[in-house]
Amino acid sequence: MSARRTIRIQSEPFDSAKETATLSALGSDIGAVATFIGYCRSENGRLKALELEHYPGMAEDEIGRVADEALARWPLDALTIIHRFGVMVPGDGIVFVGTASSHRAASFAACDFLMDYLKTRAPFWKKEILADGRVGDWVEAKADDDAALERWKR
Amino acid sequence: MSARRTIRIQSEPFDSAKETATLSALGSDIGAVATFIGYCRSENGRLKALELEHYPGMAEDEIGRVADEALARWPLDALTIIHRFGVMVPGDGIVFVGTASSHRAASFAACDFLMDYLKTRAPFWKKEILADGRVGDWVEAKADDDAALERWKR
Amino acid sequence: MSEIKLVYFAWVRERTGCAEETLTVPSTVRTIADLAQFLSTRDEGYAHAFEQPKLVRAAIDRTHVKPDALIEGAREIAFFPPMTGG
Amino acid sequence: MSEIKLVYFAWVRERTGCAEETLTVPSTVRTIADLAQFLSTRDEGYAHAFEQPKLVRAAIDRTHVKPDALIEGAREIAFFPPMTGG
Repeated sequence: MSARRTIRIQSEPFDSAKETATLSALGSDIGAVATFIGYCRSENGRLKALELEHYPGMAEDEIGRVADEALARWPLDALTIIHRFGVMVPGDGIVFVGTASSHRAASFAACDFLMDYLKTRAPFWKKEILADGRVGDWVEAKADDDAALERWKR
Repeated sequence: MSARRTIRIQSEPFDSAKETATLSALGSDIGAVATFIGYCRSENGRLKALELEHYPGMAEDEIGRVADEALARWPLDALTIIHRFGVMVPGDGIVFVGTASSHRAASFAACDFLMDYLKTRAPFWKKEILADGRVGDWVEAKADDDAALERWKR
Repeated sequence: MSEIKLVYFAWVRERTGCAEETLTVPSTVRTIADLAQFLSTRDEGYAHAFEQPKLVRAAIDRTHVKPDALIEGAREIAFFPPMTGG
Repeated sequence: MSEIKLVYFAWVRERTGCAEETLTVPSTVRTIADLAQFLSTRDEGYAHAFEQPKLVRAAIDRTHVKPDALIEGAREIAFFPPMTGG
């Protein structure tokens, strides 16, 4: 069976429960579903919101390439990647990644890999909206995120 | 804030959507929720069910120790571990592990760690019920599972 | 001589034919390995359960222990195969 | 001389004051690094956008590229800061 590959770039909220259920319901040989949800944080009340800018077209293409890389590396039955753009407030989900496989190790590793790659390769940029409503700075990329990628080099 | 630690050993099904939502709703500084769900598989139709035996009392204690170890290692805001016992049919969830943290790396690593430890230390044993209803063998532990633990040695 | 509660799980339970029992153990039986050896002499079922000592794991008072663990003071000792939960 | 569509994102867009433009580029501009250098001479905003070349990433036709990538044949070139999605 070829893997089910779902990628969505959207401004609307996602329903992580529904997405997880879809992965789980793929068949009687799905043994493992790993998911990750990244949320907008207030940073102890410092932030009112985050505004996510993206590069339409490239976001889909690049996430597609990252998904293909994961499918080539691990025996997955399915993967789902949803990345939102626009304004999010603390508690809103920004990104959902879910993987389904017969095997635990594959689902975990692929989910972790996908998040590391999305962080550093998906063309999205976060801008801070401060608690008082003023527009703050663009979030700076973390050296940690680049370091995390090194783990996947073969 | 001290971490929210939820451990349940039960025969009833769990609602992974509800558990995930509980982790996500902990506060406006939860940045990352990682979850893992392990399901009963049919193994291409070979199995009708799995029967999970457990050691009551020790299951709670041992999973508690594993949870404490995860909380000591990573800055988690919450973790949830649910492990079922009894008869499960293909597609039924057997285990749910969810971790919430400000940071992605902590939530992923803790979730992965918890599953590795549950596999090899939680006192549960799976017996196969074959497609024709006959009682099959006890599932054998995998050398892979012990090898996976080596990753966490410090 | 001391009295200990013994519990068995999975195929160890099936082979011994017993889920739980209270046993008086001679004082020469000092470790988990000694106890397994002692139990294996009880009958054919126990002999079968403990025929490959490396495949049988143990817990004292609900904590995993190694074969050389001393059993003195134990209230409950469990024997079981390698775990397959998760 | 060739005509290329240029797009800018995040603070590169804010500093250039431009989200998208079509530009005729002299044939001496061969690589992404050359193009960034060329753009930085256009005005103060562009100079500011490209003042730290290491902080500006590029894509050709929606694929990440390095500064030494050749721009010949490109239809769309993007400049943006390191990404912060996920």
